[in-house]
Amino acid sequence: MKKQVEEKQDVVIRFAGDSGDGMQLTGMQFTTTTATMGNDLSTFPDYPAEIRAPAGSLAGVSGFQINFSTRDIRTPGDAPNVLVAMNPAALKANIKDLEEGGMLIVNIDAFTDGNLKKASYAANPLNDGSLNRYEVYHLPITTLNTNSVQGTSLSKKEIDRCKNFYALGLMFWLYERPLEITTQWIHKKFKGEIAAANEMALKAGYHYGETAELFKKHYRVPSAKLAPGKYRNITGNEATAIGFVAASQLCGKPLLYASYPITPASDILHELSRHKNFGVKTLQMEDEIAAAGAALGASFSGGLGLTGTSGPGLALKAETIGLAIMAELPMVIIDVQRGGPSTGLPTKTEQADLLQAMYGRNSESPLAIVAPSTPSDCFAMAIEACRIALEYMTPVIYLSDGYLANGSEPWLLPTIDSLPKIKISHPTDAATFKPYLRDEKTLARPWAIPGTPGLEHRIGGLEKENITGNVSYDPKNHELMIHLRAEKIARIAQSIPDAKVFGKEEGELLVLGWGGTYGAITSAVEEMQKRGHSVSSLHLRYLNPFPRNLLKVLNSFEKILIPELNLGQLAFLLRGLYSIPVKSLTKVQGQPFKVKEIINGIEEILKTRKVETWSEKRLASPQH
Amino acid sequence: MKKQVEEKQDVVIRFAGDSGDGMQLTGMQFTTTTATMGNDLSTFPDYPAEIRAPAGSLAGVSGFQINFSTRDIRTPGDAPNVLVAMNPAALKANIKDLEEGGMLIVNIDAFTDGNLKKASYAANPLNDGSLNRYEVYHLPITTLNTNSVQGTSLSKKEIDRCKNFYALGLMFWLYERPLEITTQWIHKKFKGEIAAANEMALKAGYHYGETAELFKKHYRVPSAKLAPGKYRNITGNEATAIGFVAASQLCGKPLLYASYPITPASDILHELSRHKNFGVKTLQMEDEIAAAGAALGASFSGGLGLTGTSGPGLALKAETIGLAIMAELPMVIIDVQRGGPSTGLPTKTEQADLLQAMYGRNSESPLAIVAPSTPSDCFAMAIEACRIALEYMTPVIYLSDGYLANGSEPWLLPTIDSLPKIKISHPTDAATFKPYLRDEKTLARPWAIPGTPGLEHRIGGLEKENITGNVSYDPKNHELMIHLRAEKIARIAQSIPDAKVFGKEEGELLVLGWGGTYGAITSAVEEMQKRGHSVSSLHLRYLNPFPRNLLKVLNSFEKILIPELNLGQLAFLLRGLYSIPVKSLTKVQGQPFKVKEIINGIEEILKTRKVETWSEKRLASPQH
Amino acid sequence: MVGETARVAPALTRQDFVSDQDVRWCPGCGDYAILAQVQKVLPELGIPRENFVFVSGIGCASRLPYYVNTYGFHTIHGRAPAIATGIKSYRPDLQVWVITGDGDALSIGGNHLIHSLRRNVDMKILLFNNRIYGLTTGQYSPTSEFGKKTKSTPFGSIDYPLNPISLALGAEATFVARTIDSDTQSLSSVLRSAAHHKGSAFVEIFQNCVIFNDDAFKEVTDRQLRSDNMIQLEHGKPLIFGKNRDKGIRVKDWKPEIVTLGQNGITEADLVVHDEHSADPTYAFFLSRLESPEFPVPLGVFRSVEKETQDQLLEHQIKAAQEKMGIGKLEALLGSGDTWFIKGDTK
Amino acid sequence: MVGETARVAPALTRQDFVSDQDVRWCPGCGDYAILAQVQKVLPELGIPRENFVFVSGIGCASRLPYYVNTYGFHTIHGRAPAIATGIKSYRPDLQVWVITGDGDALSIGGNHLIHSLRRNVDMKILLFNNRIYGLTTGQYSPTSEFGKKTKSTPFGSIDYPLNPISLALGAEATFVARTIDSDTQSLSSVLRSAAHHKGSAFVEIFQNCVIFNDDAFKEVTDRQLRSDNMIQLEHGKPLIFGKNRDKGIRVKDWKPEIVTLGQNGITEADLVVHDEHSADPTYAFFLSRLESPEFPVPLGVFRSVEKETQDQLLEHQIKAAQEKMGIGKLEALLGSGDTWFIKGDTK
Ligand SMILES: Cc1ncc(C[n+]2csc(CCOP(=O)(O)OP(=O)(O)O)c2C)c(N)n1
Ligand SMILES: Cc1ncc(C[n+]2csc(CCOP(=O)(O)OP(=O)(O)O)c2C)c(N)n1
Ligand code: SF4
Ligand code: SF4
Ligand SMILES: [Mg+2]
Ligand SMILES: [Mg+2]
Repeated sequence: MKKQVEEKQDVVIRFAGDSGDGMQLTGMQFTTTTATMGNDLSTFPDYPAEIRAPAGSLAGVSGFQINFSTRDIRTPGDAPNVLVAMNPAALKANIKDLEEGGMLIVNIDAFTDGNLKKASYAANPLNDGSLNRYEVYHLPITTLNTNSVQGTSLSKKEIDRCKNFYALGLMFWLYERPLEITTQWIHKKFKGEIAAANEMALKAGYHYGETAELFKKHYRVPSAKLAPGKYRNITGNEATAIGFVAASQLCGKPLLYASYPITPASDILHELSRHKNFGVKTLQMEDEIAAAGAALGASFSGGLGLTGTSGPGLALKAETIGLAIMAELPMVIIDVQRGGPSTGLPTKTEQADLLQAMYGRNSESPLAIVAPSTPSDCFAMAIEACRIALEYMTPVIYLSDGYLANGSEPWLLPTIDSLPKIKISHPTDAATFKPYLRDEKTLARPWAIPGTPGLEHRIGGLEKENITGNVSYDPKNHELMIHLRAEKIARIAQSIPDAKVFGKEEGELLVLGWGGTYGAITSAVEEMQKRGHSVSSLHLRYLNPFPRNLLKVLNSFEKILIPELNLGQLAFLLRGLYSIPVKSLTKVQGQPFKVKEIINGIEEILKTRKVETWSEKRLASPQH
Repeated sequence: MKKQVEEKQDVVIRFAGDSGDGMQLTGMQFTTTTATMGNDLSTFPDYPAEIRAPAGSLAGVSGFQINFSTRDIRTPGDAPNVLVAMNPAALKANIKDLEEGGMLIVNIDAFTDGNLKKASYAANPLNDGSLNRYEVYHLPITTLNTNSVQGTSLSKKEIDRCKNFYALGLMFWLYERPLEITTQWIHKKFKGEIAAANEMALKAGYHYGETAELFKKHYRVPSAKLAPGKYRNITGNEATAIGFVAASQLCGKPLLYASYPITPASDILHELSRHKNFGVKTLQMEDEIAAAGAALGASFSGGLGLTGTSGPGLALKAETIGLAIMAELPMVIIDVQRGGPSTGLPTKTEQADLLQAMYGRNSESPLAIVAPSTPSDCFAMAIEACRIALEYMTPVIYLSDGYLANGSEPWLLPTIDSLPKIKISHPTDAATFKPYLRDEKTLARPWAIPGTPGLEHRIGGLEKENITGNVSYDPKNHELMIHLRAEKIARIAQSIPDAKVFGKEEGELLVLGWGGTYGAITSAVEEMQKRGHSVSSLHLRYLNPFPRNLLKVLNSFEKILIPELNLGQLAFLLRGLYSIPVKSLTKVQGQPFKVKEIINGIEEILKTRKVETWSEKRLASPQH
Repeated sequence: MVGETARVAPALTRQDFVSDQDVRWCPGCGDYAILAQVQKVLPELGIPRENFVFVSGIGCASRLPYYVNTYGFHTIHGRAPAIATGIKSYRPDLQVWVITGDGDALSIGGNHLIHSLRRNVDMKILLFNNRIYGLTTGQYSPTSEFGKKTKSTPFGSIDYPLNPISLALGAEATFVARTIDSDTQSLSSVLRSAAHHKGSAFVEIFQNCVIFNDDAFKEVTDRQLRSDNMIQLEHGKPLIFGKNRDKGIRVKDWKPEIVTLGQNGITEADLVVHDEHSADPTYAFFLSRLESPEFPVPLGVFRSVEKETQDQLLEHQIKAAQEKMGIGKLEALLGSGDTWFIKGDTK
Repeated sequence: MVGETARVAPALTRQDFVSDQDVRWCPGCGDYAILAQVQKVLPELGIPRENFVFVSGIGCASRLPYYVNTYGFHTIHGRAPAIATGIKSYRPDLQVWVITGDGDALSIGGNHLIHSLRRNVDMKILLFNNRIYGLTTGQYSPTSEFGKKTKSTPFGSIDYPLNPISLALGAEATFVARTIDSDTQSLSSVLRSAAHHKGSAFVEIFQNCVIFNDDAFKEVTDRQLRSDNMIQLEHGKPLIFGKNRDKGIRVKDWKPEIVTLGQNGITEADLVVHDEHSADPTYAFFLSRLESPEFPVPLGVFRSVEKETQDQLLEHQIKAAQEKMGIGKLEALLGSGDTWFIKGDTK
């Protein structure tokens, strides 16, 4: 019996289960297949801080959400249309997000008394009517999976581990996706009976959908109208790593990446350490300070020195970054932001390190800051970070976040020719060389590297005499150098593109964002534009210095709304710089913005009269 | 022959010589005697980063300036009236500061060809007419000193080392000061022949002034009209240390000070480690991170945990401070600011760590910041820092600077009764105890300390569940806690005094300052008020949160000028908070403001029309 | 403040040390066994429960304090020894335990570790050595073997590992021991010795990470292999091992040698005799160099010597100062140094 | 990149290594003597001047790079070994020297020190040990003796000192030596050995701080006392010392013993024979425990063994990867993983 097919524009599915249930893997497999089918997509993995919290516990729930579409999309979706819940804890933790009337597929085998208790369910939600608002499918997935894996000598535990493939197979059927990519992957990843069992489970799930009475119809999400070309699906961390390799190739210098593992930045280290054949040197150092030091050492010796971490690690690198500023050496520091303060919510996303990046060092220590806006933009901004560091002889902080790092989207591969060129020169002439004699345009100092005869010189963290670079405690020289360092960073603006407004270039409201909120903001603004409001948006990828046209753009709008996953850090920076009133829309929950939340914020501000001053709680406002 | 006596209101003397010449000691002795004579005074030691750079070199020049007066004074003086130069390098480095027509006493014995060369003098300035604008006294101090030290078996080198006492004796005569205090000190500090020789030199210098033809008159600076009471002369670092001991006594808790030596903060460690009989525990830890950790450990276990450092060390402590914020434990972090960035100018002063103190940690990590304004105010603010930490269960950063730390002034000893009370309570009732159940007024959480039966509990750096303090990754709880932590810091404003305006409470210009610039700002504003301008000043000792009346005061003036020894950090903070236009007056030379420089800044802004926006270079303004 | 054991402790049981938090390690993780033994040993010590403090850094191991119903502080990565130093310095009456991992203690926290050891800060340091970074999902650690392939070393590690025992001895540790998660008897006995040691007690615990480094210690945990691959150290006893207890360690020219008792006239008298109280750490250092596969791995107490502890020294110094100078009076402190009076009507 | 010594070096002299900066140490400081010997040894190595890099932390000692006319980096307190690791990893062709003090290397920088040693990063580490913090004007350091009165310990230090040699050995150092500022011959010979060692070479140099810790090493610098208080280590030679070279070191039950040759039938054959190449570091550790006043202080090379260096291992891994996978092509990297094409007119 051929079942009915319904066409949909976009679908948001969330897979949720125990940390041991393989939900991340399931989600990723669904993503790969969906990507190659030509849908636009966006994903959001969300996993706990524990490796594997007690089976069945709320703390152990791991989720993976994918939004795929026949249209251009920018976020993993606000509310899932479909929730696959592998156990009671997964149901409990996720059901509140499922859209009204959404499809809920539950593995009823996992709804034992023990598991219900672990999930703090007083009564079994499957029977108490609490799920009436959804289209619920009660599936004994564990049993179905066991039945499907036949003729193997695998243990019950091993067989049970295949059940995520069973669920995946079912979802493939439900959304008309082919099995080949995943079957190939299974055989690359697993061997022998395990591989066979996983494949059996996958196919059985698919056929269950096709044959069982339960599902009346399935769905088709036609491919999207994407720009033509070669695509791959990419996460932010992958794109970051590959971007650095690209930068290294573009400037003709091997890269050295020194790091100390920390979630959610570790994958950059993992990815880069696989590319030794690009001459990439990776060092896992004893701590973040050493990692920053090793990167700076590489820079001193003429290399592309990079170091990566998350917020707490950035704090530890502060003193070394200060040295890089004084020594005026190129270096990129990656901060994949996560929830804080302190250890905070280590696997969750946040944008709260902007002010740390700006000011988290002793004294006046300006540096450049860039921030990618989407997973694939990580590639472009990684190259930009290196370009700025090398052209301006300065440390650059690259602010990614957990959402970008782990989220993925299809990426139209750029041609090598389209990538920016990065020119570097090293002085060799002893007669004219002075360590701090600057380039007139960029104010960069010359980068004389060890091994160059006649250019032997000494630098360090003490204040430098202008031009010679000798140690100097002269008051006027100090002041000059303080200004020169600031001016050099300011001049970077010469080399960065103007910020582009999405929508009209003037109007009532500008929604200004940075980093991983791009998708949510743009979708929200697009929606408001459709509804006829005078709303535009601007997304900053360069945070210090800002694009040259920023103030002009800001002045072209009556009101400015700044949504951020912090208590208003960019807003604060803009007020501090321009004394202009801007309004913050903040969310600090370890979760990305939903489009709806931004729409609400926009509606709110459109209703409000323009105000001269908004003071923010984050600054410990003393008015009470 | 009794010489003529001339009365003066105030005199600024600078002693300058080689690092080995004992200029700091000489200056301090002059200060002690002057203080006990009842003059108001202010001192400014300025020494090189090297322990003892090559004898005679410019890098090795050490200076000590004292301003003493019959009036109330607030700064060590802009330009010395008298310069004592012990060698050519000292002359070279200091002569530009001497007032036109000022008195210059030089040790001509040191003006050898070798020394002139080391000081980069092409010709001997004593003969080339370049000193014609001054009242120069050519004294063979080395010879005079040698002649005066008789009948000893000391080596030539040992005898030469007395010559600073010879110069001091002369200055004592010149300004009518008694010798007793210094002779007593000499005998406490030195033994046998050395003591005798130093005393002989001191007296000989004194008698030389009295008898030699050279000096026609000497000067009297009558004692000042100071408030009655018991006084001592005190440096900022001493006052800080004593303030902490006082706080410990006031709250009834021994203090633990954990530190790692760093200029200019080390003296606090030195001073505190002498007070073991107050139960003071000092730990010199392996680094700044460990020092912050040990202080926090002491706080966790129920103590008054303090740690002190300078800017680079503050950067290292950032991660631990973040933990203190999450754990909500009381702790005071002293930052005696110095010139940066990086190692910078380690023995010079600067105010450039304000933004680091505010934002130098990952994520949203608010804490309280206080800053003393004069050496003796360090005492009061040290107590305040502890009070706030203990009452609000929060880390507090105490921002001193090199100028305050080493500078000194007479201090009217407070009575013990006049000191604030610090009340602490520790819960003991297991039935009602919840680790994060807050005080309604302060939002402080209860401080249950180890050793209390039944209150065993666990805290840490992961996000806390409201009330229970259990680990929580719940999105809404996280947001709540982020706001609660911010709100708690904001509420500190309830407990701090309103800021007091110096001068009229409204007018054309408010000069707003913080930290060690107090003296220079107040003197400048007083001068401008005398000249009839509508200028007032306000000095902030609480930087986060600000006093409750700050915005009101700011709004009462047409223009606001903020002099800072940085590129405008307080100005930036105010704009960021209130979106109000303020103007910065910056100086980043490793040197304190001169009164004249602030007067110039005030005159400038009085001429200017009020502007809506001043954008500052420090922010890498992209307008070019 | 009174000494750790001064208050008469109520009779406590294992259950008293179980907190109300769900244990969140992976099923099968060696950490469970260690937790169980800790909870077993604590009530035996005669110390009131409220006088224990457990301090940890970050890592899977460092979650342990949440599960022990004492005062606990789960701090930041690598810094537990420094924070614990502050606690013990301020409150000598508390018994302080530090829980740490091989990354936490030896990588980022190496400096604090060696300095607390050399200062003989009175705390019990349990280093859960699983030779991997567990919590960050499987990078190599300072104790991972050379050439190990992990997420961060897909081509194999090029770092030579640290030997935690050698390092601790090089840092003047007064108590050094090693044990295994799965050997409950060795584990509880070593924990007990550590608890009773006055001073820094450093305990390396081989701990199995089932997820990222399963069976890393197979040669000493596997029932078949273990007796040939380990030596149980016993004070005053010769170094004998083997299924049949017929093998021993002899030393010649500083080099260890495995010999068989009864062969070539070898008797127990030829063997090295274990002396955990040797004042010179050289012997313990020698033991620490016995590494698999060439040699059996020593388990038990390598070294245990007495030395005044940091908190005692600090307290004594304070007492001495108070006796000499008198207990400090604030008024006297304020008025110290040269002071002078200004009268009401000075000109 | 070629090896350190590959380029044919011009004949260099001491003067080539003198920079144009004024030396800013106190008159009489031991640092001058060390600088002089460094400048003497460098030209002998046959390495082009531009291929040397001197890296230091912060402290009086750490000013040395300014005075040596090579590439130099005066970094931040304690971090020189980490920064030097980056330099050597990136540029194996450079010869890297790290200049550090007892505070810089052992206090704040202890962790980086032990990790670069265990990794066998090919650099020469000169630790100027004056047992005090010089630059910050006289606080005690990790090598200051117990009970020492300093600015920060007016009642005497309560920290037991670290033994730098024991610590380095505990951290798997491949080359460990000790020498004195004032003994130019020992100094230059040790520097030379260190320079020739392929791998981490750790050299402790007793250095006199005339201002804050004068004569700290009197027993081994004083012409009268020194021969009775030190042993000059020579590979293959027995441990003999004393003005009359009639005293020696014997070992019994791991414990060293001073004996007199010719007394009680003692001959050279009874003495410990120095073996700097002993694979097991136990012997060198034993030597490190010979401390004054009980024992003469050993000077010279304690240990020198060969082990592949970190930079070599890293380069080999890259070469191997390139041979196996081919030299990386950017286009291939971008297009790795699952890719798909979108045609111009997809629906
Ligand atoms: C400053 C900082 N750097 C890095 C991390 C990330 N991190 C958490 S635990 C850990 C290492 C865990 O390894 P180990 O100490 O061996 O403990 P295990 O998980 O194996 O028990 C790392 C690198 C962190 N939390 N903080
Ligand atoms: C992060 C940081 N902490 C502290 C200091 C201050 N400091 C400079 S040198 C030094 C110690 C110097 O002692 P040592 O390393 O023994 O060198 P020495 O001066 O004795 O040669 C200290 C604590 C600093 N510069 N940076
Ligand atoms: S990851 Fe390893 S060490 Fe961590 S809890 Fe799981 S099994 Fe234990
Ligand atoms: S303080 Fe000591 S170590 Fe520093 S330069 Fe002077 S004598 Fe040398
Ligand atoms: Mg581990
Ligand atoms: Mg030193």
